Amino acid sequence: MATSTGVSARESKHASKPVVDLVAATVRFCGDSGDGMQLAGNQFTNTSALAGNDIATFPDFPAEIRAPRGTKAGVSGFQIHFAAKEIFTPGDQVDALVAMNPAALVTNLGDLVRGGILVVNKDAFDDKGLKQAGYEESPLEDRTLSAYQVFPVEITRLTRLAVEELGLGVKEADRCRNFYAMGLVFWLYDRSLEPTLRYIEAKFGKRPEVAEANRRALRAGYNYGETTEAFASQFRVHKAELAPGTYRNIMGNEATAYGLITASIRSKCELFLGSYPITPASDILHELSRHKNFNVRTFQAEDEIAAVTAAIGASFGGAMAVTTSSGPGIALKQEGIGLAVMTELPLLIINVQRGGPSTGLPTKTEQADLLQAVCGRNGECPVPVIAARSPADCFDVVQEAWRIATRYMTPVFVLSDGYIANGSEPWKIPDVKAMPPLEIKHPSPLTNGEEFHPYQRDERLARPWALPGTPGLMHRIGGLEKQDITGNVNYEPANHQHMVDLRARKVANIAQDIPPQVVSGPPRGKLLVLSWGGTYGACATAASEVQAQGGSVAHAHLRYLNPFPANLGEILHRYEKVLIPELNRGQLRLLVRGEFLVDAAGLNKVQGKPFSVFEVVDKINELLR
Amino acid sequence: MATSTGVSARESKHASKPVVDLVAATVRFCGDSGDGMQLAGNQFTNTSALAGNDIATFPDFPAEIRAPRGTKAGVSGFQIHFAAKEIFTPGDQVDALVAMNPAALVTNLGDLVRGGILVVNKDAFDDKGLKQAGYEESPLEDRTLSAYQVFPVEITRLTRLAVEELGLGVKEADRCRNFYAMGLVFWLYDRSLEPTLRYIEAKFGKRPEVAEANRRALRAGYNYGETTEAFASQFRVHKAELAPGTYRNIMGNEATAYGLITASIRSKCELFLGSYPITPASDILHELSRHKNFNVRTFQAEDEIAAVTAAIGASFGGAMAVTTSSGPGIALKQEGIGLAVMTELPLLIINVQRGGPSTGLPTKTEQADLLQAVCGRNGECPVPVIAARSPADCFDVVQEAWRIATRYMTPVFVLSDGYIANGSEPWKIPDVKAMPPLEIKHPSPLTNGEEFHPYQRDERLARPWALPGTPGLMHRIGGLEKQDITGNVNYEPANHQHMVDLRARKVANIAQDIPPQVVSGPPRGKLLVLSWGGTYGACATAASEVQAQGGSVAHAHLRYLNPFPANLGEILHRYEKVLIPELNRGQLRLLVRGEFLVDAAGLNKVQGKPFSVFEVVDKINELLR
Amino acid sequence: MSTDTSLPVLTPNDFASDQDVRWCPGCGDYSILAQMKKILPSLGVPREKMVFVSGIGCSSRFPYYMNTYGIHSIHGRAPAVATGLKASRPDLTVWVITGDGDGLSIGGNHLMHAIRRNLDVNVVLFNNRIYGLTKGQYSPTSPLGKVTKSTPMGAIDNPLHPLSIAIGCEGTFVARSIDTNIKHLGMVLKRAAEHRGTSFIEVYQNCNVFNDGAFEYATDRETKADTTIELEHGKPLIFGKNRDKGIRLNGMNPEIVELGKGISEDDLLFHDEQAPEPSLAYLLSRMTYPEFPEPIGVFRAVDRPMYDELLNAQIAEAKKTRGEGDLNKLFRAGDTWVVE
Amino acid sequence: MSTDTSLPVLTPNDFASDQDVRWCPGCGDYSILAQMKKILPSLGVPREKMVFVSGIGCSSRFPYYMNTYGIHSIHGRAPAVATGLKASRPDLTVWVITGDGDGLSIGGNHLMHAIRRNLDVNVVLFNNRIYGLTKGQYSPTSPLGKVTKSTPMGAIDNPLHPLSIAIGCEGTFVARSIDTNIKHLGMVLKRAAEHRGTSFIEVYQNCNVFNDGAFEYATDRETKADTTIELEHGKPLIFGKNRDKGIRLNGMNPEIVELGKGISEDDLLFHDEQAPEPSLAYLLSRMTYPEFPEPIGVFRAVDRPMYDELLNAQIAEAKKTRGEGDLNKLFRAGDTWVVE
Ligand SMILES: Cc1ncc(C[n+]2csc(CCOP(=O)(O)OP(=O)(O)O)c2C)c(N)n1
Ligand SMILES: Cc1ncc(C[n+]2csc(CCOP(=O)(O)OP(=O)(O)O)c2C)c(N)n1
Ligand code: SF4
Ligand code: SF4
Ligand SMILES: [Mg+2]
Ligand SMILES: [Mg+2]
Repeated sequence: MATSTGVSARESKHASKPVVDLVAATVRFCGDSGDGMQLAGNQFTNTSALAGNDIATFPDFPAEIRAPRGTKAGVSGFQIHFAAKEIFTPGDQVDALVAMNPAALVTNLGDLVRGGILVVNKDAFDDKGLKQAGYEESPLEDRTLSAYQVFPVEITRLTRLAVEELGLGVKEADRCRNFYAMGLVFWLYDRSLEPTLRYIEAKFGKRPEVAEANRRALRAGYNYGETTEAFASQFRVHKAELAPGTYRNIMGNEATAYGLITASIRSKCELFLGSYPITPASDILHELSRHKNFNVRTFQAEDEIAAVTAAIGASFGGAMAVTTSSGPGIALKQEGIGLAVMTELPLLIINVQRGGPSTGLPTKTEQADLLQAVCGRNGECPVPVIAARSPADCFDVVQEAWRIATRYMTPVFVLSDGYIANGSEPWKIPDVKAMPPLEIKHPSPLTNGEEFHPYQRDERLARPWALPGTPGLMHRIGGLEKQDITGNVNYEPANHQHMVDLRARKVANIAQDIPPQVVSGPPRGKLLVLSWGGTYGACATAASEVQAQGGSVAHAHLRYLNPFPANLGEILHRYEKVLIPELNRGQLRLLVRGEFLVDAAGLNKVQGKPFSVFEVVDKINELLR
Repeated sequence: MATSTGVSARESKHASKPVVDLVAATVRFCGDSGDGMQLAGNQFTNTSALAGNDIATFPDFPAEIRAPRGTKAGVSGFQIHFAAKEIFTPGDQVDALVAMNPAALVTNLGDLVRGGILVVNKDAFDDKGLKQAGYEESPLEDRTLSAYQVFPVEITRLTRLAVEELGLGVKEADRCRNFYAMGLVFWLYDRSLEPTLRYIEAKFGKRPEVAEANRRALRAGYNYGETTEAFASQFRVHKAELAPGTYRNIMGNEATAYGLITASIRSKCELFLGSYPITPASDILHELSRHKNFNVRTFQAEDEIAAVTAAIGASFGGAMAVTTSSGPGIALKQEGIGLAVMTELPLLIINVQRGGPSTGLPTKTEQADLLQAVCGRNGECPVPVIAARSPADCFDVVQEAWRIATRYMTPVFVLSDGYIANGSEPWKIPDVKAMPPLEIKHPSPLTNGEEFHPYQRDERLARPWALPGTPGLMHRIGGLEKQDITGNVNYEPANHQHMVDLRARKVANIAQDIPPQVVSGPPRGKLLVLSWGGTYGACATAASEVQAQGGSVAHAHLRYLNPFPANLGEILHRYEKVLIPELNRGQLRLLVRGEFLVDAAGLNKVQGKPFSVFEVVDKINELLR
Repeated sequence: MSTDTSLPVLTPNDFASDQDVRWCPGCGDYSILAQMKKILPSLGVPREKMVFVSGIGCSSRFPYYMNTYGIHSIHGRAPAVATGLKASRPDLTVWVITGDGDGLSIGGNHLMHAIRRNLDVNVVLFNNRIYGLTKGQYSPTSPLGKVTKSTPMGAIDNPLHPLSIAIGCEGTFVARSIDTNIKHLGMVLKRAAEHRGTSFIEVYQNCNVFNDGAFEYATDRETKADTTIELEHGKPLIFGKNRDKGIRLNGMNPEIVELGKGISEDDLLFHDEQAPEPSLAYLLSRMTYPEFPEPIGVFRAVDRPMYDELLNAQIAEAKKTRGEGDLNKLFRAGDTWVVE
Repeated sequence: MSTDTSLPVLTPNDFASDQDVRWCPGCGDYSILAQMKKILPSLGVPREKMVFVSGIGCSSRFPYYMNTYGIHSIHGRAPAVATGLKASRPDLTVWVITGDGDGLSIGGNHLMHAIRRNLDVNVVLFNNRIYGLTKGQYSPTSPLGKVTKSTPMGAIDNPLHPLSIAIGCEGTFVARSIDTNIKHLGMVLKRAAEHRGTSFIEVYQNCNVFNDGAFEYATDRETKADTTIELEHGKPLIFGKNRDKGIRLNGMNPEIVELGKGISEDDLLFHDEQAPEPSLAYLLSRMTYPEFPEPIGVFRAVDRPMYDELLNAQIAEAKKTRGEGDLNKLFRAGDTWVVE
């Protein structure tokens, strides 16, 4: 292994303390939202990725922009699971927790493994801090933390000391505390400081005293681990065996944006995004708006209705039309999506799901918008639905969605969620040259006075995508029922039945054009775990853990939710039981039961949080018993 | 039987032609939308109702306001089924068809029974009229109509003649043609002219020459039947055996409006309607806006979103909040409905369904918004759903919906459809004094500084409906997840799970508070027909026809679609087969299969038209075979 | 006048689609359709480069009758549809057809934002002061007290003035005409088409079925010279059958004066459609019958940056400074590592 | 001053709810909250008669901090929620709290229609020229060229002027104040509360996290006397540290003049908030920094019929002419028949 960016050898060559090798570890940084915990997490992620680990991350933002300092509402966290093997989740429990204040400690301690490492910023445990966290007494002084290896470090004081010579104000000095904490954790897991030093240079290069302060804090934290007697040993997680290739770390929303740009290039169709900001989807808009040199047009609309209908206008004009939002915004788009169904125009609707109903829990994850996607419009209004399973998978899913949208002239729903949108994992950068084009045919001009039929169909029942500007193809479309072939407005009973059936058949037929469902584990047996979307990691890990213990369990993860893969019914009937774990009250379960009459059981959690592996394992074992 | 309004004996006492007694008959008037066919239909309906028949009507409007005269797009029709027995549908086939022009003939002839009576306005069958209808040759002159009893009447000429002396212009004279046609049909079915003469007086009394012209035309038509040799016999449909009481004819939207006003009075809660016009729901707004003396406040909002959110505001203030719309408008309201779910405020959402998807077929009927009602919002967002089965049933259903909404503090969906909204039937006027109050409790002031808990629950899990203006109950609600009991904003995982489950349980519990599902027909056996909404008439009639022929079929009609009645699962399992006829592609079927794992078959029609009885009968027989 | 030989000379009829026109006989929409077909050939834009976008309403059926590209979208959303289309296809000539309900009730926000963005589209609002398609409810332009199906005791909402709103949200081209004043209407449509930026035109349109005569004061041969006033750039505001009356400014208030009797044209208010600030246009938009003659013509026509142009300029600029997008570079922008 | 003994004398603190205020430290919202709490006791309305309705945004968290009734509704819809509430509960005092995104982007149409209906509610729009809650995208009031998360190359939409819009849609009370100008803000809030009809107030509000200093020109001690001008009814428009500058009307154009040097106060534009036509208010709403000092204060305050009042008057009228509703009569209004 070599790193393309030439990461140098580790800072401290001669570790004076014993090093314990681990297969995997999970670290979480938590503190006030002003404490820079997201930055710390990202740096640790990046460094671990560059060190060759497989990684999975889970950032957890507070709902408020900046809740009052030190309150529980203001706690921000970032968890990194890094491993010398393939992993799929950010980890159920935390091996090492860094808590920058009492509020962070009280809200995060529950996830720390017994015997785990706990680093706290001792300076923050003053009366005010304790009170804000609801502690009557300092947990550092009573027996609250007796089950853990506790390291109270005077992070504030030591950071100030480290940057003292630079003459910064107290506020600015304190802003370096996250680098101090990082340094310490970097030492603990035997990580290189190089990538972060490079980051500091790139980010703060223009303000040299700030850059220098961050550097000093980082090194001071590192050296604290190395030199004080508090820490007895270091840990090391070797690089994982990943498929050969060039890798980078990627977040879900970023992968979505990249996938969209890639689909645009592959299909030679300029990208138009109509969007209205909403958590946790906004970052797709932000990312795409930065890539105008790819002919990407982003339109921040006045609302979600304008966003989707502008996208429909762009689609009529021949653009690759996309709209992004989250639950409440998607609700507003449904009338517009109906128009896209009736006009049979390609369009991607990306829903980065969050906790609901209503405004719900904007910064939390959930899978409760599946039925909304499948059933949530007036009339018989079928729309294909596909879902991403991990941050990097977003890249592939949106391209697949665009393939379907253009081959079948239909809007397509893509479901992501807050968990994968903000989570990250290593992504093997694809070979751009090897990517096949996504071919789109637009009908040619008709100049001999021949009549153009906008609702004539090809073998896939797709109508032609005739572009304004093409002579002889002038036509009018709209939301009223269309006459077959001509596309004229038509209210005749038989035609309506025909068109309703045809639209349904067109979407149902997509089942023939997607890969058959694969199953990992025994091809038949006691239990099939059927999952979809962002719970992939937990379900796959749980199933393989139980398999490793000899349990007769298989796992199938659905990418296609409407239509289902053609072989799904057959697969379901090969198992005695079916378990559908979902972060909702059983939405896929309703669809699967209704379509296949299989008495599928559910594992349902609606807490704004992803599954832990053990929750799925426990349920599997219960059903296997 | 006596009529409260003192209808006099029939016009022509000594019928000179034989009179044939019938149990039931179906008549349809059709013509250009300017021809006054709806008026003719309404008059015939009213007269038949007053004559004591049971009736069911089906008006069919063109989509255009006034399509060019004489075109097929402009044809307007009105069908009346009247009987000496209880009937539930406007009739599959027409016994007597009046066609005012060729376009009306060509679009309506298919429904005329073989051997049926066909009256056409011969004067309209000129070259232009024929061409507009797509006839190459006049159907009056070739063999097109050989299967029917054809009566070509020069309605235009004879009407002009009848009113000649009054000195009206040709245009005005021609406006009396519908009265001429009515008179003829009144004679044919031995109906009294009195009610229509009264109508003319009330409506045109201020323009005596118009009133007189209409009277003359009416009588002329009647006398034409009596005196010309064309018609060999008259028909008579005796009065039906209806439960004792005072009756009137009522249309679905009217019944909805009356039901709402009644619920408002029964619950002592002033009615607030937030609505935006849309076909076929607008008439509820129109009707309610006429009854301000019942403290009814109607607000024509700027759009559907404002309509529903204004209703939510009114509900917060303690009003009986209602919003009405049709499919596309309902799609727009879903985000708002989610807010009502989260804030747990009572609200009725009335969807008069029409053909979809998208703008679809605005003037046609369909049942394709059931899944939208049950599943069409972001997050886990349960809303009770109930459906009306006939025009008069709308009166009861909205009151029941308001009972549920206030007992459970929840929005409730009421599904109607274009067919029952515009259709009519006799309605036994309820005894106002015997109506029980709908009791609503609002919490009392707290003046001793006690804390008020807006999300504290009663035994039905309903939270208190505390009204602004009440001292000591000040509280804030909104769309973010609420803490149990306090109602404060809360993002904690366990609380979210608790609240999601609680909202679901609250709605599920309604199953305990509604009548068990009844079945008509054998309590177990080969086939159960399970229907909902406006298809009641066709399904009930079909099932009883097959039962009469000895078929082992039972019929259950669902009023409650979410939650289902508690005994539904048990009922379903008592039959070998289940048939769910729907005017959609199987929406109830999906829900029933998903919940009860019953392999229900579907009879699905999506043609903008109701079922014919024979379609259901055929399907039943097919499944019984 | 010679035409480019590469473009066939089109006639109004070339712009008629094969669909039967289905408005009520006598509807004012017919006349607007006719004028549109009449002016389009003069724009020199081939039919296939034109798109008519509409919402829902009688007026919004318009695109079906045009032999161009067209979208009959959903209620109120035409300006948004047009925005997406025009932003991504600057080569097209885009018209938006809307009604007083479609454009000012459900679609008010989209209209407002389209106008402020100043995309190069032309919006024609058919104002019949009623909901036609849904058979006669009051609209945001119906006067106070108007009795309709939904207001049996009379409307109680203050009506909106479409032009005041368009001016209130930064409209760069704002005009008014009347269905029956066909020459004037043609002129206004043509000027709108030629304007760079969002053109907003209100057309008084008679709905002879549900609101017959709403604009009779402005269309009646006998009265129209006194009840309307034609705006002309740089010209004083004169009206009346004998052109003997004018509008003068008294502080911020317009007043009617009679010419002669010591008052000359120079004392009158002179129209300036190009005034950089829209205050004059706004003031004119407040002149309503019966107090004042209602101005028709172009209230405002100024040049401002256009959204579509700026957007495409940013695309060009991005390509210039950062090079045509390269996926490989994009994917490898941050830290990467190689597994062998 | 003596207070009605039946009403306990309230203090600002009585209006504080038990919830922690969770805006960012330094946010301008705090000051608006403080002023609101300060003026409410003086209205003589008991807390339980007040309802604060908001949409979604940082600003829209406002109701949680008030010990009154409140609805934190959904994005953009607060004016509609308030309309339903006020129309059915005329006895309540209803406030709408909204932001530049909530009120002018997604909610523009509801705002416009609430204003034109002239319900008796008070709308306060916190204009920070940015989307705060969603972490920094541009808003409809962000200036052209503004670089934000969603506009890395600068915004290309012409900004809206909230007051021009409010005036464009028939606003009867239109005012502006500034978060840090606490005395002025209190005065404006109080006057809004006292106005009968929809009061619309734009408050310049600093978002110190995502758009710090957006209004520095108007809040900086050094410059504010030159960059803002306080409107007072019946008074000439004078501004400047030494009150030596004024605004004069040149035709329809305002211009800055120096007092003295032959120009006296009488030559200046005099403010008339009660002008029946809103043209002056409109013109004032167009005066923007840096060309002009930006007016603060009450632009317009006129008496017009109110929707809620008219609605309830129709109810009363219907009862008077037709009698209190009687179900039996209603059901039997048409033809009926008896089956025995
Ligand atoms: C979402 C939605 N709401 C309501 C309607 C019903 N609707 C169709 S057109 C219309 C109003 C039309 O009025 P206007 O825009 O003035 O057009 P006109 O018919 O007068 O030309 C309404 C309310 C609809 N089609 N879609
Ligand atoms: C339907 C819907 N769309 C989008 C959002 C996301 N959202 C919440 S607040 C907001 C904008 C807030 O801006 P503004 O109104 O200016 O308030 P501020 O935070 O600046 O006070 C957006 C886009 C939402 N909650 N709901
Ligand atoms: S209803 Fe009115 S606006 Fe509509 S087509 Fe008829 S006349 Fe024209
Ligand atoms: S993000 Fe801005 S507007 Fe929102 S609370 Fe923070 S400072 Fe205030
Ligand atoms: Mg209209
Ligand atoms: Mg803002």
